[in-house]
Amino acid sequence: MNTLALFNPFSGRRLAFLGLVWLGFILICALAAPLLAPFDPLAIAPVDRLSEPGGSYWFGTDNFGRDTLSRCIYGARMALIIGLGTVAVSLTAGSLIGMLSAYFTRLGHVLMRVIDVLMAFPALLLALVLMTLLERSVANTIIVIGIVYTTTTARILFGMTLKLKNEVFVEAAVCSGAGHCSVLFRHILPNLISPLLVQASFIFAFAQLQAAALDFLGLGLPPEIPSWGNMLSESRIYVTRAPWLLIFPGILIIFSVFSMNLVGDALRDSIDPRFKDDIAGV
Amino acid sequence: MALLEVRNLCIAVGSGGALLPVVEDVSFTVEAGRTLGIVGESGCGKSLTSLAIMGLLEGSQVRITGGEIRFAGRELTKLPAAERRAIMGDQMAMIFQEPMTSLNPVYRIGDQIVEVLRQHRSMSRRDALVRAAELLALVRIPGPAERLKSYPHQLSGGMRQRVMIAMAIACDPSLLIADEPTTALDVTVQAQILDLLADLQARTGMAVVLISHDLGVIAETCQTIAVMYRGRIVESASAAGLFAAPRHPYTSGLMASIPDADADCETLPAIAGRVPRIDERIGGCAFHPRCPRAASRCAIEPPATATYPEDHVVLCHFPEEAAP
Amino acid sequence: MKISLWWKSAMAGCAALLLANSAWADGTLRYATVGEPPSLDQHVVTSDLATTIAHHMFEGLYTFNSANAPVGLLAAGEKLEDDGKTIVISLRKGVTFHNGQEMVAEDVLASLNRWGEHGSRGGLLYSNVTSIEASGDHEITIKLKAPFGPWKNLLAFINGGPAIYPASVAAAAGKEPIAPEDYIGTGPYKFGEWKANRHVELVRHDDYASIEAAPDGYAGARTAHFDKIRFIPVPDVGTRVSGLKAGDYDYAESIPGDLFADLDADPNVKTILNGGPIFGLIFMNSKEGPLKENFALRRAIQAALDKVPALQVSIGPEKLWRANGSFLPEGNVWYSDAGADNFSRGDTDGAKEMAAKAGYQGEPIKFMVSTNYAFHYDQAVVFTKQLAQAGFNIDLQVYDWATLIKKRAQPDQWDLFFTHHGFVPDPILISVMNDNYPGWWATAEKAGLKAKFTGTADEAERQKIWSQIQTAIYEQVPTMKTGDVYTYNIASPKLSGLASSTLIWPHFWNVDN
Amino acid sequence: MLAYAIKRIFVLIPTLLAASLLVFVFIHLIPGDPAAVLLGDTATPEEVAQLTREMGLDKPLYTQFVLWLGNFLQGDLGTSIFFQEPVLSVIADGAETSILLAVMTMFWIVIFGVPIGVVSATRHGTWIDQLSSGGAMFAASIPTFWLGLYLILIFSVTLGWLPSSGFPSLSDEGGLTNLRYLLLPSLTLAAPNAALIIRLVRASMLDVQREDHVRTARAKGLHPLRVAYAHVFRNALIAVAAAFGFTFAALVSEAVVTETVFSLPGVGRLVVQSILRRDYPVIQGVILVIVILYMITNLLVDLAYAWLDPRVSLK
Repeated sequence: MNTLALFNPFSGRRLAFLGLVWLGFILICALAAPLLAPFDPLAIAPVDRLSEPGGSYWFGTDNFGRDTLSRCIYGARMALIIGLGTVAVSLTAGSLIGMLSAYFTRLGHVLMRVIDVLMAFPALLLALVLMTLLERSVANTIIVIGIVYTTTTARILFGMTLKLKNEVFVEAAVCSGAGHCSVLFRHILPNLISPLLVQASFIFAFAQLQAAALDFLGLGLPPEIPSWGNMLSESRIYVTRAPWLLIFPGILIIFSVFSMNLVGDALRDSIDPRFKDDIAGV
Repeated sequence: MALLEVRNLCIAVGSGGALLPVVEDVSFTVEAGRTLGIVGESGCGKSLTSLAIMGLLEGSQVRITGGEIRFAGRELTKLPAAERRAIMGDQMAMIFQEPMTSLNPVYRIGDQIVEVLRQHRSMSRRDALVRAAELLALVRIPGPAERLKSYPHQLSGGMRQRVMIAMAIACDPSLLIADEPTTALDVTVQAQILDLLADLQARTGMAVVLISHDLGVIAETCQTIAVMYRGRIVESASAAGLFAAPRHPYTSGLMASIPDADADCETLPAIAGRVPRIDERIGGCAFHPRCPRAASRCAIEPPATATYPEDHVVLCHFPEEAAP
Repeated sequence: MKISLWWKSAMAGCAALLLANSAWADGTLRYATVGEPPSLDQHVVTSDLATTIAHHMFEGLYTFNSANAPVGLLAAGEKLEDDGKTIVISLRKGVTFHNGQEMVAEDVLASLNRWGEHGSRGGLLYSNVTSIEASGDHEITIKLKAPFGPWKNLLAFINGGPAIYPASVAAAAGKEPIAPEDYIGTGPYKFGEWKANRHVELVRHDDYASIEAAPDGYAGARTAHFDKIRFIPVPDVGTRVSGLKAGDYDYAESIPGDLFADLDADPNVKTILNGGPIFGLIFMNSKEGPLKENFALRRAIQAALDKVPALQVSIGPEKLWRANGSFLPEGNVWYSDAGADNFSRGDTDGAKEMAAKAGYQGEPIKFMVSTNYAFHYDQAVVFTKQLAQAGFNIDLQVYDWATLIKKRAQPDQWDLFFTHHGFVPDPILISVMNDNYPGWWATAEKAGLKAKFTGTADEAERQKIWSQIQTAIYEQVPTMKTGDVYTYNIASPKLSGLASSTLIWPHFWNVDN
Repeated sequence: MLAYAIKRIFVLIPTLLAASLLVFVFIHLIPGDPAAVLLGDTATPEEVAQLTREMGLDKPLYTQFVLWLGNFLQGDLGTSIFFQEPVLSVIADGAETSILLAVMTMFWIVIFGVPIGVVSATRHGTWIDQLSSGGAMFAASIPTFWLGLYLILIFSVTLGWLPSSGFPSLSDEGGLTNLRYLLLPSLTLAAPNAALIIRLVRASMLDVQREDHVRTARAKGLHPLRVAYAHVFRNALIAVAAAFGFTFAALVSEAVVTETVFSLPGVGRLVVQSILRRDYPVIQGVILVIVILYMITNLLVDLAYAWLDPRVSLK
């Protein structure tokens, strides 16, 4: 496939294209954080605490005297890790469960019941209980949010695989003696790649909000990690005293989630119409 | 005066700022009580023409760019929307190709018939229901009173098309437009529906515009026939005249495509080539790439109309002069 | 269409709600608390929040005046006999409980006995008591094994202290906290209702028998001006601040230091400093792990810490903290600088050397801290950095408070943990003096000093011994004080009668709006 | 329909059992000791151990589960460790706030979400459509607590129009006017969810608009508003009804954050506080109640489906 084809959904969608540009900018921040950040995001400078934006601190400093700009840049890295991690966990687990359930009917009966039970738990509550159970860490946050979105992904993949299972090309593959693995992963899965990509973009976006909510409730990433959610959570008392501590990370979260949603929306319009209704998005 | 008179109708679809003509210079008349058949392959503009007459193009990407549509002496294209709506469903009604999807799945069919009755006639709901049952009886639906309570999904395709017809004739229209009314149905049901339409027409004296890609269907029911190709009427004549002596090569091709029950040939001498896309530009005569008799002139110069006796009109550089 | 109707009704609804004036009766004081107390039973619960609420309802025999000296409240006076081994306390007459009964010696006896047996701090006194009896309708006689210095402070300290309940309540209650319907005391307010998750409400006790003396600290006359006091849990500190500013609360507790300057300058907010500072404590594990009995290593850790940046970072304005090594604040009778030159050395190189000498080879040291208290976490972050610079391998483990207090009871789970301590009038009440408190400091030196400390009633002598104990704490380092923090509360300027500072817990008798 | 509902409820029981087992196991795996939290900082290990025994928390997990399940089947969710009150009454106290908050939020979602979605669909492709669907997506991208903080700052602290936090019961002084305490929280909670509904209403109306039966309706000569309302919107409602069900369930969960920001005495904040206090019976109770609520919502959505769409038959 032509790589340029990936950009087709963005022709004529100026806003979605801007979203793509913003995400590219965030990606650069994340990858080149040590080069871009003017300060160590963890360096404490009690003398400079709560400095206003300006001078050598473009975005001001927090109550530890840590540079907000540097923390925002490193926060991009954390956003990327959380987003990609959640996508990896939920798509891998979700598509495996969904595809196997649709393909092996009996197994599916059991697995989808389990998914039903999990789906009965409200997402944030499930995440809360799981987070209290585990320790606060990056990996655990990713796993917990991943589990939440595994259920929805499994549901979606279940439906889509069922649709494909009865297609001619699948029957042809079965008739020609292809094994279960081959049918599932070489014939069915390739057809689901583009809807999965769309689903991934929405999960990426929602994972940011979920992680921020967990950080806010004090049950997300460890507090010493510079993430946008932690920055907001720690600084909420400074809403009038040091507003820059809430405004900069807040804008970063909002714009990144918004961009990711725009991109997902644009991608969705370009996928196989059979699957369009399966993916909810925003 | 003719009931419906279409003069030089032009329709274009707006795509990306530019207007793309899809129906050009179409003219025909329909007398009260008579049946006009419009025939052509899909995409030739016959359905758009019918929607334009009905007034259903509004709000879509497609619009009328020229010409006039006179109905019972009124120029429809210039009427305000409200007056236009007063005609729709009342003096002029339409049935569609897909009986499966043309009824709203969430309402009982009784309610759907009542809706049109109450829109145009000041009737109580109760009276309207009585009338709806009569209409169902008229379209030969058994047990009409009970059927009123049915939902569309509980009926077969043929039944649903009957309901559509009942809805269309509810207000005694003087013109019924039937856009491929039988295409989606079984052959046996097709015949019943055509039969029903003819019967109703005889009873009520309404005029019918029947649109189809199937010359066979047209041949059975119409007094006059217009053949459309790529947005233009390429030939029009009385049914007898047309079948006796098709003069446009496209018409001949269509006729040759009618399966003949007596012939035992395996293949149909269908028209060569494919229907061109609407955004393809074709100079000269639009049919020349597929025309067996095309000459170099056809690719350059658009043909002019040639008129033969008995209002037989042909749009071709080399019309067939006599019956083969 | 219908939409316009929806809009109209929505707008009308909004307008109605906006225009509705604050429907609150002026007679209610609304107090935004940090959370909900586990119980208001003063005998068994030591939560500061519980006392803030409960000391409006329950009273002890003594209380503290503004100089933190114990003075009579339900006690009219006392006589010491037998070299201080017999204490005869006479009770005030005409004091009625909220249930209408008069308070008599029998009630006091039952309350003291329950406190002595089950109360959080009762054991301290009762381990020295040989007998206690009602020697008259309004007289109690306590006989001690030996003269016991802190008796009056212990009786006056209502937090985990001997509140006086009716005999029927005190006798029926065992170890379990008494139920809200049995909250019957003698205070100016009585129990109204406790709606879980919503509020605790006190209502004025109209038959309150007040002392006729000028108010002085908690002592003196108490007049209830409000019809009701409502303690509303508002765990989010930002919400407490904006709620007070917006007029939804009249008083809000535990406000972050960084907001002090702004709030102090805000004419719509009154700031009230807490007179008794709280202080952070980092306990060391004396039972297990690398720090067990390795006093040299402990001193190395102590030497590495510079408390000033931690206080700056966690509290902010200098007015609100003191890098003070004495366990009790300056101006207090227990103030002592013994050993305090080791309080905040911040000597990275010296610490490195000391650690090497103590045989430290980079073993991981587990440091537990909770995020439930922002200043714990903030200070711990600074200390972890300082210790790392001095070559210590600190494993900072961040938990929520519930997990931390479960883990700290297990000696194999930790080496250091962070907590804080409220102001106490007598050093014997400081947690490190309790051998069973996690950390389990129970060396022979401590035992000897502690016995001497409680064995005398001579204040000057006791103060001298306390200095020696403090020196021992800086030598053996069972815990490290991180500095005094003066917390503050905020109030609506409409409230009159509030002092510019509180002793320990805010009180709302003699306050009006 | 009633028979179907009853049958569905029976089918729910195994799911509910599985869910309750899951909750029970999860919650008891959480480190932290309720007895220690309850007794406070000065408690000795012996006291903690004794209280643990008294509360039955030292028994094997399966015994605790069986006991708890037995009580649960009798409608007894146990006693709150922290409040020493029946869990059911603790939850009932919080339910007033949570239900009112959810209802008020749904009100905003309907008031804002549906009309804007309808206008967006009927003006498909115009700047109104782009503004409202883009705006909706933007609203859904704002973290709720961030939005809440600023709403408090603007409308309570600066303008002084609305109370910032808390919610006195409707039975308290002030009566119905106490609802204004829920205005900001419900708007905060409604923002992302209304956005979802806007986009959903718009998308399903556009889908329906393309359907043949809408053309039939127009051919009847009906007024465009009548077509939009009785034919397009009515049919689009089928897809929207499902979303309303899920939105309502999501609200209860998302309310955790909103109730914390606005310090509302609701079930959401109760659950967070109970997790911090390790008040197992309350956590279990709340989660189970919410799970049951979710299942009932699902059932109601299915019934609504059948009611809205005659093609759906209840089996």
